[in-house]
Amino acid sequence: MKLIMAIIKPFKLDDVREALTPLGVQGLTVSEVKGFGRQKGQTEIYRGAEYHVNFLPKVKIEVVVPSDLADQVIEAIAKAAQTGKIGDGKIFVLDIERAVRIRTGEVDGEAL
Amino acid sequence: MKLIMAIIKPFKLDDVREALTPLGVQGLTVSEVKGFGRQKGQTEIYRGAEYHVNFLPKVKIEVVVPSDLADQVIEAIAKAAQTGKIGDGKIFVLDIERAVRIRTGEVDGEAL
Amino acid sequence: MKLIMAIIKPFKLDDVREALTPLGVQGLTVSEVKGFGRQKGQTEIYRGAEYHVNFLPKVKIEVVVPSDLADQVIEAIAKAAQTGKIGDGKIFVLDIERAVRIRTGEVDGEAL
Amino acid sequence: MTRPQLKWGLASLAPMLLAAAPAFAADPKIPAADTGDTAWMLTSTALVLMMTIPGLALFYGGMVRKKNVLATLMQSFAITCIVTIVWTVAGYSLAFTTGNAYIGDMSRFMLNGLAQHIVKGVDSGFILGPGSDGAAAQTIPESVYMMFQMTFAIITPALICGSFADRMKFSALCIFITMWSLVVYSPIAHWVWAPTGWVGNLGVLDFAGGTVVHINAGIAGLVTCLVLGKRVGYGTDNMAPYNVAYAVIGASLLWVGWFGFNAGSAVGSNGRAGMAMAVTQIATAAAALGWMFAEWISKGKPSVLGAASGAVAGLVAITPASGFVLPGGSIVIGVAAGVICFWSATSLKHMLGYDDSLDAFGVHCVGGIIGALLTGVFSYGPLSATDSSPAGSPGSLHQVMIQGIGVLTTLIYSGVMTYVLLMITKALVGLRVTEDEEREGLDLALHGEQIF
Amino acid sequence: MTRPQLKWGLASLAPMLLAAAPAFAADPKIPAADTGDTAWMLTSTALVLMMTIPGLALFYGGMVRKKNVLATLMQSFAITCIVTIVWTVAGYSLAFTTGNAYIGDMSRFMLNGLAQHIVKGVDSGFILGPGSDGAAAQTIPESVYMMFQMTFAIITPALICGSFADRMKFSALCIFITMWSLVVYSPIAHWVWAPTGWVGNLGVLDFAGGTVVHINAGIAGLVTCLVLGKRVGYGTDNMAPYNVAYAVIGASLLWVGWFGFNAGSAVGSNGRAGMAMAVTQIATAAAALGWMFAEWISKGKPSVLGAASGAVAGLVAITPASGFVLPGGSIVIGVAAGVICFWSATSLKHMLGYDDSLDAFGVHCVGGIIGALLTGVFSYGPLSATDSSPAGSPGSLHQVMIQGIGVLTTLIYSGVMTYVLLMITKALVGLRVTEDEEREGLDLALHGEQIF
Amino acid sequence: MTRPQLKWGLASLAPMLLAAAPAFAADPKIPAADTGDTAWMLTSTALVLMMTIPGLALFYGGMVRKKNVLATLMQSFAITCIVTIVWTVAGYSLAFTTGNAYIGDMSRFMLNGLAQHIVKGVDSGFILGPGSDGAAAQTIPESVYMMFQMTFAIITPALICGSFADRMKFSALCIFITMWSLVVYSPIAHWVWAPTGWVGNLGVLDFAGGTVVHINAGIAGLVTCLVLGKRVGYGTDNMAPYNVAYAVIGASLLWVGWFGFNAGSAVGSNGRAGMAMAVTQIATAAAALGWMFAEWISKGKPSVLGAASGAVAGLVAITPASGFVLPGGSIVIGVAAGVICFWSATSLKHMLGYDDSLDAFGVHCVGGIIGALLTGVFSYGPLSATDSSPAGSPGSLHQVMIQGIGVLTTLIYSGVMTYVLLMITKALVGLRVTEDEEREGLDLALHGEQIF
Ligand SMILES: Nc1ncnc2c1ncn2[C@@H]1O[C@H](COP(=O)(O)OP(=O)(O)O)[C@@H](O)[C@H]1O
Ligand SMILES: Nc1ncnc2c1ncn2[C@@H]1O[C@H](COP(=O)(O)OP(=O)(O)O)[C@@H](O)[C@H]1O
Ligand SMILES: Nc1ncnc2c1ncn2[C@@H]1O[C@H](COP(=O)(O)OP(=O)(O)O)[C@@H](O)[C@H]1O
Repeated sequence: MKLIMAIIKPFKLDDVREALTPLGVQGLTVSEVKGFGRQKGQTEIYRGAEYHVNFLPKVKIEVVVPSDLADQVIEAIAKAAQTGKIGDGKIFVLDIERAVRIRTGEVDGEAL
Repeated sequence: MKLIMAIIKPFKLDDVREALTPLGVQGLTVSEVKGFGRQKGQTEIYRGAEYHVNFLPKVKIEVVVPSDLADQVIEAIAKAAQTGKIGDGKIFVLDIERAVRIRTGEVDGEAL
Repeated sequence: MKLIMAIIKPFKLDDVREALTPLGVQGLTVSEVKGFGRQKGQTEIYRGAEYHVNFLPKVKIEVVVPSDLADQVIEAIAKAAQTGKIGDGKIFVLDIERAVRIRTGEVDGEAL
Repeated sequence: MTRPQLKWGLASLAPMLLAAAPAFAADPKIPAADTGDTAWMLTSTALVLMMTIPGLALFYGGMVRKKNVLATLMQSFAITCIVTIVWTVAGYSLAFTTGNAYIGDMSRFMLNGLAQHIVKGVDSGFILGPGSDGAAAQTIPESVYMMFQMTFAIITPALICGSFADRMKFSALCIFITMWSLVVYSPIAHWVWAPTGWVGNLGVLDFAGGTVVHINAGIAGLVTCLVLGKRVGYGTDNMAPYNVAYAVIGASLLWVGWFGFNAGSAVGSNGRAGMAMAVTQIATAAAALGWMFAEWISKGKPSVLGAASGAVAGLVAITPASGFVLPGGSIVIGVAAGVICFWSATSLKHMLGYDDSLDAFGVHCVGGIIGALLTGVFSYGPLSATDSSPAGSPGSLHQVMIQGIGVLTTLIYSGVMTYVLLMITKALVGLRVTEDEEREGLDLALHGEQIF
Repeated sequence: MTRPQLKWGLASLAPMLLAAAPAFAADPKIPAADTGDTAWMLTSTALVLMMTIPGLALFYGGMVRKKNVLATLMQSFAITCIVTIVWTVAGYSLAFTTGNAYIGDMSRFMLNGLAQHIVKGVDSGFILGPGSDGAAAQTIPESVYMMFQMTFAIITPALICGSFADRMKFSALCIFITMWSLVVYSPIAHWVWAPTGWVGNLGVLDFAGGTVVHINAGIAGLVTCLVLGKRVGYGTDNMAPYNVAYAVIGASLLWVGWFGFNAGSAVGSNGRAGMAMAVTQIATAAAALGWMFAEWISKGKPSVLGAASGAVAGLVAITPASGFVLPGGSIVIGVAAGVICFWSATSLKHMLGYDDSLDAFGVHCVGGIIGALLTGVFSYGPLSATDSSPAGSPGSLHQVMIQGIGVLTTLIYSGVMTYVLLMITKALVGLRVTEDEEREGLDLALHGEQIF
Repeated sequence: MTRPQLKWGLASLAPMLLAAAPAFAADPKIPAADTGDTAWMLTSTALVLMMTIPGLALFYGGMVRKKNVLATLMQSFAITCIVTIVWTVAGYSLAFTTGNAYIGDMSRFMLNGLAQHIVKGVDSGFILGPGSDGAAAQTIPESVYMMFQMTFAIITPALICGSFADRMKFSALCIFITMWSLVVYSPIAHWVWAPTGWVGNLGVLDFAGGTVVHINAGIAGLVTCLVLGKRVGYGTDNMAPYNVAYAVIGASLLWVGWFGFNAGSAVGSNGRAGMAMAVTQIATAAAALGWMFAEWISKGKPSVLGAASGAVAGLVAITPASGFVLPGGSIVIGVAAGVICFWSATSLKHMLGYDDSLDAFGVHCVGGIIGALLTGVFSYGPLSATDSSPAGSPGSLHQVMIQGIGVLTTLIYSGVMTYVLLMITKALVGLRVTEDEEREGLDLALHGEQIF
C-alpha cells in the first residue's frame, strides 16, 4: 500500500475529492497546513509593522491506497488540483507497511 | 523504528493516550484533521443553502516506537479507540529511518 | 528523497526556516500540532475544575529533500530549534518514493 | 421595582380574576408621564434586553465546548422570542394586574387596554394595582412599564439554561420554558411586586429581583440538572470552555446592562436610581475581587473566568438590596457573594456531585439567597421610607426573618413546579438528546450548523 | 420620525434651494428643549450608531467566509465614517431643510447655523421645516435631531453591503456610497420625512424608515448584486459562514439598538415611544419564531442563523408601523415578515438565481414592503391623531394604496439611481476585485490583514 | 465636565483637608434633581462603563497574540474592579471635594454623606465644591455624579495597559494601579475639574478629559514601557494580532460609549450635550478617514486596524474640545489627529525604538495633546459663556498657551509619579514575568486558562 500525501490549494479540495471517487477511493484525511515555497505571500500591515506572510494556507490530503492504484490516484490528484499557477503544490508517495481498520480489526487491503 | 499513524474519533484521544502509557510510550504528537470516509456527515443549513458536511472532525495521532513495540502499540490503540460504530478510523504503519532528539542530539532508540 | 518531519517549539519556526534557506531548501510545509512528552503542561482552572493540559502546542515541519541533503538538513534543524530545555522536540526521517510538482508535472528531484 | 408602600398584613382577596380593574374612587389620580422618568425607563429596558442577548448568550456560550456554542446562544435567543409572546398574551396580565394576592387577572390579556390613555399620540402615567389598597401612581406610560417588566420575564428562564447546557433537547426547551414562564415566573412576580401580592405585603424586600429572578431561576436550574443527569463524559472528558473571551464579553455586558436592571427598578430617574446604580457597581467589584483573591489563594492563580463569575455573583447578590442599601453595606454584600459563590461553584458542586454545567444554581441561587438575607441586614430606612411608613424598612433581625420567608417560599414553589413541568415535558417530547447527539454536539445535531 | 401633521395634498413648491429659511411669522414658537425628550434622543442616537458598529458589522461579518471577515467589518466601519462627513457637509441640509417638495435647500451646508440658538451653553428646541405649512416645533436641540438622523443615514447604505459581500472593490465602495448617500438617501428622506416632502404629504405613513431605509437599501442591494454578478464558486464551493456566533451577537445588538431606531423616531420620551418599543419587541419575536418554525417544518431543523435572520426581518417590517400600530397588529406583521422573508431568502433567491450574498434584498426590501403595506392595514387612529387631523390615519384600503405608492416610488427611484451610480463608479475605478483576489479573500487582498 | 465658571487666578488655599465642607451662606441653593438630566447621566455612566468592559478590553485583547488574549481582557476587567473600590474608599473624595487647589479633602471618605439629602427615597441635586468661590449647583443627585466620574477613573488606568501588554505581572498591575489611581489620577482630576483646582482656575479648557484622561494615561504608558523594556522577540517574531475583529468590535463600542464620555460631560441633557455628541461623531469619522487615507497612500492598502485606530485617535483628540467647538473645528481636529497619530504609531515609535505594544502613548498621549492645543484654537465663545463670563473662552493664541501649560503640567507630574510608583512596585513584587512565562503566554502562565 502507498500513502499519497498531496499539498494543494485549499479551494481545490472538493475537486480533488470528487476526482478520487470514481477510482474507488473510499476515504481520505485532510489537514489544514501552511506552505512555504516559491509562491510568495502577502504583506500584512499592523499599525505600521509590516509582516511578510511567508506561509500560505494549503491543504494536505493523505490517502492510503493499494499499490496498484497509486499511479491513477496521483494522476487524478495532479489533474484536479492544477491551476497552472505557482503554488499549486506537491504530491509525495510513501510506503505503508500495514493498515488496520479500528472498527473491525480488518487489515491491509480490507482496511482501506 | 515505526511511525504509527492513527486516525481516530476525537473524544477517544484521552483513552488512547492512557492505553499507551503502560507500554512505555513516552511521547506522541496529535493533529486535528478532517476525515472523509464511509461515515456520512451532517447536513448544515445556512439561509436555506444546504451544505452536506462531507468532512468529519477526527484526530490524527503520530507516534514513533521501536519496531518491536509496534504490534503492541497498534493493538492498544485499536482497542482503546474502538466504539464499533462506523467512522472509528484507521491505523497505518510506516518505516522510520532515523530519529533525533533535538534537545540532546540523541538518535534513534534513545531519541524516542 | 527523504521526508524530514520535525516537531519543534512554535516560536522556533522562523529560525528553522531561515536555517534551511542557505541549504537550498525551497519549500516546506508546516502544521500546528499538539505534543505529549516528557515536558509537562500547565494546569488550567475552570470554575474550580482543574484540567491538566497534557498537550502542548508544537509545530510540525515536513520537508522533502534529495537524500544527499538529508544529513545537512537534519543538522540545521536540530541546531536552529534547540533551546536545550525539555520539550525541544524530535526529527524523524522517512523515505519518499516519488514526488510530483502539480503545476508542471515535474517529478522527483525536479519537483522539490 | 420599588413597592410604593410597604405594608404589614394580608392583601385583599377580592376575586378579580378575569375582570378588568375599574379605577376606584380611592385610587390615586393618574399622573402625567414624566419625560425624564420615561427616558430612563426606555433606556433601562434596552439595557436589560442587552443582558440576555447578547450578554447572557455570550456568557454561557463562551463556557461550553466548541460543539455546543451555537446551541447555547440559541437557547437565550429563542427564550427571548418565546417569552416575549407569552408575556404579551398572558404573562404580564397574570403578573401585574390587580387580581388577588396570588395571581393577577386577565384584564391585560393580549395587552388589551394598554393604549387606553393614548390621545393624539400622547400617553399618561398609570396606576399599578388599581382598585387595591396599594394602588400606586406611576409617572411612565404603562407600555413602558410592561416592556421593562418583559425584559425581566425574559432573562429569568434564560438563566436556567446554564444548568442543563450541552444536553437538553431544543423542542423540550421550547415547551418547558413556555409553561414555566406562565406557571412559575408570573405568579412569583405577582406575589412579590404587584401591590396585591402576598409576599410583598408580608414586608419582604426585593428591589430588583433577588427572589423573583435569581433564586427562582437558580433553584429551577438545580432541579433541572438533577432530573436530566450529568453530561456524558462528566469528570473524565476535558470540558474546558471553548472561548473564555466570549464569557468575559458576556459578563461585561451583563454588568453594564444590570444598571438598567437595578437602577431601572426605581421606575424613575431619581436619587434612588442613582444610589442603586452606585451600590450595584460597588458590590459587583467587591465580589469579583472576592472570588479572584479566594481563587488566587486557594488555587494559586486568579482565573479570568473566575473574576467574571465573581462579578456576576455580585450583581446577583446586590439585586434585591440595590434600592435599599448604602455603599458600605454593598461592599459587605459583594465580598460575601464573591467568596461564598466561589465555594459553591467550585467545592459544593463537587461535594454534592450534581452537574450544574455553568453554575446556574451555584451563582444565581446561592448569590440570590445571600443578597436577600443581607438586604434585611443593611437596608437603610430613608431609602424605603414613604408617607405611610416614614421610617421605611431599616435592617433588623425581624427583617432578616421576613426575607427568609421570601426565600423559602420561592425555593419550594419554584422547585416543586419546575419538577412537575419537567415531567410533563418529558412525557410530551422527552428531555434529553441521545448520547450520540450529545457527543457530536448540539450545534450540528439540533441546528445543523457549526462554528469553524 | 413622526410627522407632526399628516396632510393630504401637495407641498408648496416655493423655490428655496440654497436659501436659508427665515422663521415665518406663521411658524410655531420655538419651544424650550425638554431634558427628558433630549435624554431619550441622545440615548437613541447612541443605540442606532451601535446598530451599525458593531451590530451590523458583526451580523454581516459572521456570515461570510473566514477570508472576508475583516473586509466585511471594514465596510460598515468605513461607511460610518464616510457618511458622517457627507451628512455634515450637505446630506442633512438636503434632507431636512425646508427647500421644496423634492429636495431641501443648502441652508445647513456644513451644518451652518446649527448652533444659532445657543446662549451660554444652553440650546432651545427648534422648528423643522420653518416657513412651510407643516413647520413643526421640536422639543430637542437641532444638534440632537441632526445626530439622530445621521445614524439613519449611516445604516442605510451599510445595509446594502450584504448584497455584494465578498467581491466589491473597497475603492469602488467608497465612491459609490458617497454618491448614493447624496443622490439617493437624502432626497428620499426629504420626500418622506421633511414637512415639505411630497411623499409624506401624500399621506404615506413611514414611522421609522420602512421605505426610506429598508426598501431603499434592499432594492439598491438587488441592483448591485445583479450588476456585480455572482461570487466565484457560487453554488459549488462551500460558503458556510465562518462564525455564526458573530452573526448572533450582531443580530442581538441590532435588536437592542432598534429600540433607538423605532422608539427614538417618536422624537421624544413619551407614550408613542413606549408603544413603538413594545410593538418592536413583539413583532421581532413573532418574526423570529415564524422563520424558526417555518424552517423547522420545511428543513427539519431550526437553525440559529435562521432565528437571527427572522428577528431582523421582524425588525425591518415593524419599522414603518412602529408608531402607529397596537400589539395585536404587530404580531401579525411579525409572523408575516418571518415566514415570507424565510421564503424569499431561501427559495425565491434560488428560483431567480441572483447572488444576494447576505440577503439584503430578501430581508430588507421584502420585509420593508410587508411592513409598509401592513402599516396601512393596522394603523390605529389615536396614535397618529393630531389637532388638525383628530382621527389620525387609521388603517384602510385607501391607506394601503397610498402605502403602495410610497413603496413603488422608492423602488423605482432607488433602483434606477443605484444603477446609474454603479455605472459611474465602474467607469471611474471598476467595481469588482479580480478573480485571484476574490479567491485569496478580501482581507488580505484589499486590507493586508487576516484573522487567525 | 463643564466648569461652571472659568476664572483667571488662583484658588483659595484654605486648608480644608479632612474637613467636611459646610454649605456656606454664599453657596448656590441646592437645586431639585431634574429627571431628564439625571436620565442622561445614568445612561452616560452605563455607556462609559461599556467603554472599558467590554470596549477597551476587546480593542486591546484583539491586538495581542493568541496566547495573551485572556490576560489582556483580564487587565481591563480587574482594573474596573480595583478602581471601583479605590474610588469608593478615597478616590472620589480626593478628587471632587472642596479641599484646596491641589487636592480634595476626606469628607467623602467611604462615600460618607452621599445619601445625606435622601428623603423618602428621593434625592435632590447637589453643590460641587461647596464653600468655594466656584461652588456650582448640579441638577443631578451626587450619587449619579460620583458614579459618572467613577467610570472615568476606571478607564484612565485601563488605557495604560496598552503600553505594557504581553509582559507585566498581574500582581504588579494590581498594586501599581491601586497606587496610581490615588496618587496620579485623583489629584489631576481635582486640579482640572474641581471648582477649587488650580489648573482649571488657570483657565485651561478640558471638557471631557483630554489632559486628565488621555495625556495622563498616555505618558504613564510611555514611562511604563520604557521601564519594562521590549517584549521578547520584538522586531523578529511575528506579533500580528490574533483577532482584528475583536479590535474592531472594541473600537466600535468605544465610539458608541464615548457619547456618554463626551456628551455626558455636559452633566445634563441639554444643547451642550447635543453639540458635544455631534462634534464627537464628526471628529471621529474625520480621524478614521485621515488615518485610512494616510495609510492607503503611504503603504498601499487601508488596513482595518488602521481605520479603527484612527477612530480612537479622533475620539481622544475631540475629548477636551467636545463641549467648546463647532462642527467645522471638529473636522480639523479629527483630520489632524488621524494623520499625526498614524505617524506617531507607525513611524515615530520605530524611530525612537520603544515598544509601546498597543500604542497607548502614540494614540492617547499624542492625540490628547493635539486635542488640548486645538481646543484653544477652535473654542466657540457662546458654548462656554456664563453669567460671570459672558464672552466665554473663545479660541485665541493666549488660550493655546494656557492649554499648553495644562499639557506640560500633566506630562511632568504623571510621568514622574508613574516612574516612582513603578519603582515601588518593582521593589515589592517585581514588574515583569519571566522570559519563559512570556514565551508561553500570559494566559496560561498567569491565569491558567487559554483560548482554543
Ligand atoms: N520540499 C518541500 N517539502 C515539503 N513541502 C513542500 C516542499 N516544496 C514545496 N512544498 C509545499 O508545496 C507548496 C507549493 O510550493 P511552491 O514552491 O510555492 O509552488 P509550486 O507548487 O508551484 O512549486 C508549498 O507552499 C509547500 O507547502
Ligand atoms: N484510505 C484512507 N486513507 C486515509 N485516511 C482514511 C482512508 N480511509 C479512511 N480514512 C480515515 O478514516 C476515517 C474513518 O473512516 P470511515 O470509512 O468513515 O469509517 P471506518 O473507520 O469505520 O472504516 C475517515 O474519516 C478518514 O479520516
Ligand atoms: N515517540 C514519539 N512519537 C512522536 N512524537 C513524539 C514522540 N516523543 C516525543 N514526541 C514529540 O516531541 C515533543 C517533545 O518531546 P518531549 O518528550 O516533551 O521533550 P524532548 O523533545 O526534550 O524529548 C512532544 O511534545 C511530542 O510532540
